[in-house]
Order: sequence, then structure tokens, then C-alpha cells
Amino acid sequence: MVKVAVVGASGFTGGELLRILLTHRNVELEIATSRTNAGEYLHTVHPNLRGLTMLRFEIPNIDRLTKCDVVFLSTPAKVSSELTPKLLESGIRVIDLSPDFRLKNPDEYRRWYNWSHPYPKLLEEAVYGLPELYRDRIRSARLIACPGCMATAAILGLAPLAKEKLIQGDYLVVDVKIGSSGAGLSRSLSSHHSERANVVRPYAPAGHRHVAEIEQELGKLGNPVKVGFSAHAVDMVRGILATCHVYPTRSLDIKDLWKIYRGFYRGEPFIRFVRDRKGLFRYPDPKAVVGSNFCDIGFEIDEHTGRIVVLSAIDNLVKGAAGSAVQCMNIMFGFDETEALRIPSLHPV
Amino acid sequence: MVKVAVVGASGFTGGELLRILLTHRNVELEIATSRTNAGEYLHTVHPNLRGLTMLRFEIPNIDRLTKCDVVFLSTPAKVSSELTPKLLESGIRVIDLSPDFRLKNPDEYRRWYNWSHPYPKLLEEAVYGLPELYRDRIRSARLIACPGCMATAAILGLAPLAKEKLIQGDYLVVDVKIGSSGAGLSRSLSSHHSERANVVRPYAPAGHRHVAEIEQELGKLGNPVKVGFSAHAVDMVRGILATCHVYPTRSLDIKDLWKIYRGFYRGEPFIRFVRDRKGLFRYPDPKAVVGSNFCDIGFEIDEHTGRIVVLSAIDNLVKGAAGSAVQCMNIMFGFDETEALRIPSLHPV
Amino acid sequence: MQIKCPECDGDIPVPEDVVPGEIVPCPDCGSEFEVYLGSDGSIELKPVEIEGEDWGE
Repeated sequence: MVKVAVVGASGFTGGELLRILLTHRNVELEIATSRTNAGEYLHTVHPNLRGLTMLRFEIPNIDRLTKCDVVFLSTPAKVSSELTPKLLESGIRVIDLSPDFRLKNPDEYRRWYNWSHPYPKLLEEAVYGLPELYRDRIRSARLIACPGCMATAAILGLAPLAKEKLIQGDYLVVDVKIGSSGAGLSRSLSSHHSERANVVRPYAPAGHRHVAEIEQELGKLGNPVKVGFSAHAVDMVRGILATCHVYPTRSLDIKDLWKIYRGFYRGEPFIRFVRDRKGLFRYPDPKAVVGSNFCDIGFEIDEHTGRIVVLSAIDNLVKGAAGSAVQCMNIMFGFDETEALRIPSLHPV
Repeated sequence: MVKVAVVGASGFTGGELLRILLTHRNVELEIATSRTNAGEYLHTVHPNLRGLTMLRFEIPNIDRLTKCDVVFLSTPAKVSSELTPKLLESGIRVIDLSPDFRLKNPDEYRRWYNWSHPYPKLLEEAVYGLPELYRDRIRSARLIACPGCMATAAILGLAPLAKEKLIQGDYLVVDVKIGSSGAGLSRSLSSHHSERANVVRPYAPAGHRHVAEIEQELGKLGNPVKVGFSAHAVDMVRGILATCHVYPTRSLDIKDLWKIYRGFYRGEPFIRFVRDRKGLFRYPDPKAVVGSNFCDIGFEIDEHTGRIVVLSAIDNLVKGAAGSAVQCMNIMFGFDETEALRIPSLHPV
Repeated sequence: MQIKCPECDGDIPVPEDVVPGEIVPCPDCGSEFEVYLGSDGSIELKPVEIEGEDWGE
């Protein structure tokens, strides 16, 4: 059995890693670290895990971690970049959910994170943790850099169009709606329930760090693009809907779109297309994916303006974080890629 | 005292008209019609009005209506166009909150409403009920056509830029988030609470009827524009946030924007600019305007793509419907334009 | 008296008896300025940096 450790296991994303890993038939969850909750049972912080494990949180310790086969780093920015080199030296594999190794170009870290990267060489080696784009490279990778949650939604929605060079690079708008769990456990007046409920709060109207990843990945697939990104906090706990407004380089009809998307994502276990004439959920809606590893993608052609609207819905904690991370682990260790991830979402929620 | 009637008074918009008119010191609410609730007290349907009036709903009757000075028509599409001509003949003034007289060009009704307009001549006479654009013409108008709620948010947000011919007409995106009261009282599976809560549901991703009004009004101010419109239902009862993505025809800085917006809306009692470096509500958010007649407008320049993001927040039932309608009445009858409308929104809500 | 906001051109109300070193916020854009006496003795404003709020992910 593969031995697994989760560093930063008391956050929402950490909790999702625990929830998924505890049901995984090929791994043994050895270590779950948390400085603030060391000594506590996991269910003290994660009530959904009560009765599923008697494991307790512990302080992160390199020697104990390096006895595992793989370590998930669910840590804030600029933490994993200290830990990762030591872990890699000991020969174990690292799946980093933080932003520290996502970008290839160190200058982009200076620009978007105001940070000069301490290990630029590792940026080459790190593999971007999106199975739908990098399955082969993930298989043999030592270091995985899992994408940002909003980047995941936008990239998965737009990748097929980027590959066909269908996106006018100067007029691409990505308008994101995200739930409160996207901000994790960091408490502030803005996360205070009476102030957070019932909002449609533009919190990053003119750009966000995730733009760097989206442009990096779409640029590799097709022509370079500049993403006009706006994020809004809405009244939802889990979930992201990215509404992508694309002005195409050539006109095409709805059949072409179906062909392009089916072709690009043929055989993908966690991509679903939602453009349905029937039922209530005719386009992607986070409500339909909450708790699951699915990314629902829908599209429409606006005859009036020639615009293509692509809609992409995920659970920011699952496909946007812990789910994709475990999916990468399954690929790295040759398990069934869907192991522990065939979780139906809850409906209604 | 001016005598007022409200036709279609049992709906959400009708209820808001009653709430505002009952506090108005220059008018007497004579008639509130509702076929389904005829004979009931108003508070049977509108609990917020209990103790404020003993008026009862009645069946609409032309003879009784024409004894009033002004009639608000809060009716579904294709109803007011039957009633309005008779009311106008009797010499009373009509404020129509339905879509029936908003568009100047009858062909647009065929295109967007699949309806050939029975009284195209009245379309010339009708005045678009947006005080910020048509105050003078409203003063002497016999027939007011109040704008659609989403159109109000988009037009008020974009009007100053349209007038300066700053909008590239082919790349204008308006991405709207709207609460459930926008759909009024029509009940369906989609409005069933368990299915309606926690959604980010794209319900008109590639265009909506309100596009016709937005293009009509912005086109009159500046160069013609094609609006790439997408609407999403979010978990909120009242409120609209319109996020407008504008690729400008020339580059400008934030001071220019402040100057343009201040200049266009100088002295307007219900327009507020929200681009604040302090506090929690730094950009417009429907939560900050619910129950009030304010339209909060904010803007940001995305240096990365040259895009201008304009944010416009209203309460769809007040500034998006009943509030603007009463504001028009105040102008028509020479009252203080803010009478009965100086209502602070509720915070928190 | 009213002084033009360097950031957004709005009018900032400044008390007549304002003392150099005092901080005055702009009512429109929320920017904050430190008051100081210009070379000709007139009141001038110097921007005070406000740390942007981190909105989380």
C-alpha cells in the first residue's frame, strides 16, 4: 500500500484530501499535519470524518514525512517552496496544492506574487497538475504543481478553443462567480456571515493572480491570449462558475463546437458536457457538481454578436483542488485514475 | 392630492409601488387591482403593508381607473398595450412598467418579443422612463415606458462611456447576476427553493430581450453597440449586479473615468459612485442597495488588457422598477423628485 | 475649505484649523492624505499608502 501524508490538513482543502484519501483502496493515510491542531483527532476539525479514522493531527516533521511515498502540500503561498526541495532530495514524490511551482517563468512570480522564487530550476521540473492536459508527464513526475481553482475552471473551459486557435487573444473575458470556501479559513470582516451572505461582491474586478496560469496554459495550446479576468464572491459555500466570453477568429456553428469539445476531451472521466434542451440544469451550475470531481462544461453561440459563451462549473475544493490532486496521484502510482473519485455530487444541496 | 391607481398590484413590483406610494405625501392611493386577490386587504398579499392601509384589491375597471390622475401598469407583456390607449383617451397619464412601449422600432418587437405591436404610433410618443437620461421629456409625457431591470443597471453603468464614444461597439460584454425576485411570482421547478438556493444558474447565456433596450439607449448617446449579454440567477432575493467589460476606443486613466462619470451624473440624487480604498464594500454590491432607489456605479481599469470594468448595482424591484416609476411620477407632477424615495437600504440584509 | 483629491479629483472637506501631519480621507475614493504646508504656506496633501485587503483565494 502506498503511504500518504497531508501537510496542512486542517484547512478546507486539507479536509477534502483526507475525505477522499480515507476511501482510497490503494493508499494508507499515515500522517495529517497541523500546527494549530496538533494532538487533536481529525474529526475535531472535520466533523464529516468522525467515525472514519482515529488518526490525530501532528506537527510537520521532515523525518516522519520522508518515510511516506507521497506528500500532499496543502499550504499557503511561500511555504511549500521551503519544504519541497528537502522532500524531493529524500526521494519521495510531492503534490503541491499551493501556487509555489505553478508558473514556469520566475519573472511572472515577481509580477503576480511580488516574490522572487527561491528555486527557479525546480519550476522547469514541476508538472502542472491538470490530468486532462498533462496525463503522460504526470505519470513520471516527482513534483506536481496543482492549478488554482479558478484557473482550473477557466482552462478546462477554454482549452479546446485555444487548441483550435479560435480565441481572439485581445478580447477574451473570464467572469468568475465563486463561493466562500474559495477564501479558505482566513477569517475577516468580509467572511463574517452577516456581511458575507446575500452578496455579489466584486473582489477582483480587474485581474487576479490566476490570470498568469490561465495565460500560460492557453498560450501553450494555441496563440497567446490576454485574459480580462473579473472575480465575484457570491452566496454559495462551494463552487465556481466561470463564464468565458470568446470572440472567435472564425465563425462556426454549434455542431462544430460539439465536435471540438468531444474531440479534445474524448475519454476523460471527469469532464461532462451540459447543454441540454430538457430538465432544470440545462447549463453548467456549481450546484450540480458540489462534492464531486466533475467539471461541467457548456457553450452557446450568440448569433447577435458572434460571441461564443463557454460555461465551466466545478467544486473549487474538489476538481479545483483536492480531487485533481488525488487524480494526479492515481496517475503517478498507476492506480485506476478514478479510484476514490467516483463520488456523485449531492442533489439537492 | 394626485389620485393614483396601481394595476397588477399583487406582484412583487406592484407591492413595491404600494410600499412607496403609501408613504408619498403628495398622492392618494385610490385603487390597487388584482384579479386573483380581488376583495382581499393589501396586507393579505403584502405582509409589510399590514397596519399601513385598509385598502382592498379590486378587479380592474376602466371607468374607475379613469377617475384617477395617473395609473401605474405593473402588468405582464402584451396586457398594458390593450389598456393604455383607452386610458390615454380619457386624458389620464400612464406609467407602464411592462415592456410594451419601451422600444421605438416595431420591428424590434417582432425580433425580440416575437410580437407585432398593435399600436406602433404610440411607440413614438412613449418616453423611456429613465430620469437620468430623459428628465425633461418625462415632465410633459402622457405615457412613460419604464425600463427593464437589467437594462436599467447596464444603461446607467455604461451611459457616460457611450456618450464619450469610448466603447468599441463589437466587443461589449455585459455579464449580469440577478436575484430570484427578478422572475416575479411565476412559480416553476426553477423557483422551487431547494432547487433555487445555492445556484449560479446561467439562464440567458447568449442574449436576452433587454439587449434591445440597452442597444437602443446606448446607440442614441454614442456610436452603435452590439451587447454580448449573459444573465445568471444567483442566490439572492433582490438585487442585480451588472459587470460590464468595455474595450475602450482610446486609452485613459482612472482620473479621466472619475471626471466622465461625475460630469455625466452631476446632481443626480440616486446615482452613487463606489470605488473606495476603505471599508468592506469597495465596489458596488446589491447588498448595499437592497430596498433603496440607489444605483451604485464603480469602475476599474485593467492595465493588463486595457479593459475598463464597470460595475452597476441596483435593487431590481426599486431602481429597476417601482422606484424609477415613482421618480418619473414625481417629475411629471412637479413634486420633489426624491419624495418617498429617500429610503436608506437595509444593512446588513 | 475644499481641496481637490489628487487621486480622483473629488472635493475633500478639510477643517479650517487643520494641523500639518493630520490625515484626511477623501469621501469619494477613500484615499488618505497627510496634510503638510507647501512652500508658499498653502495646504497640500501627500498620499498615505493603504495596505490592500487580501481577499483570500
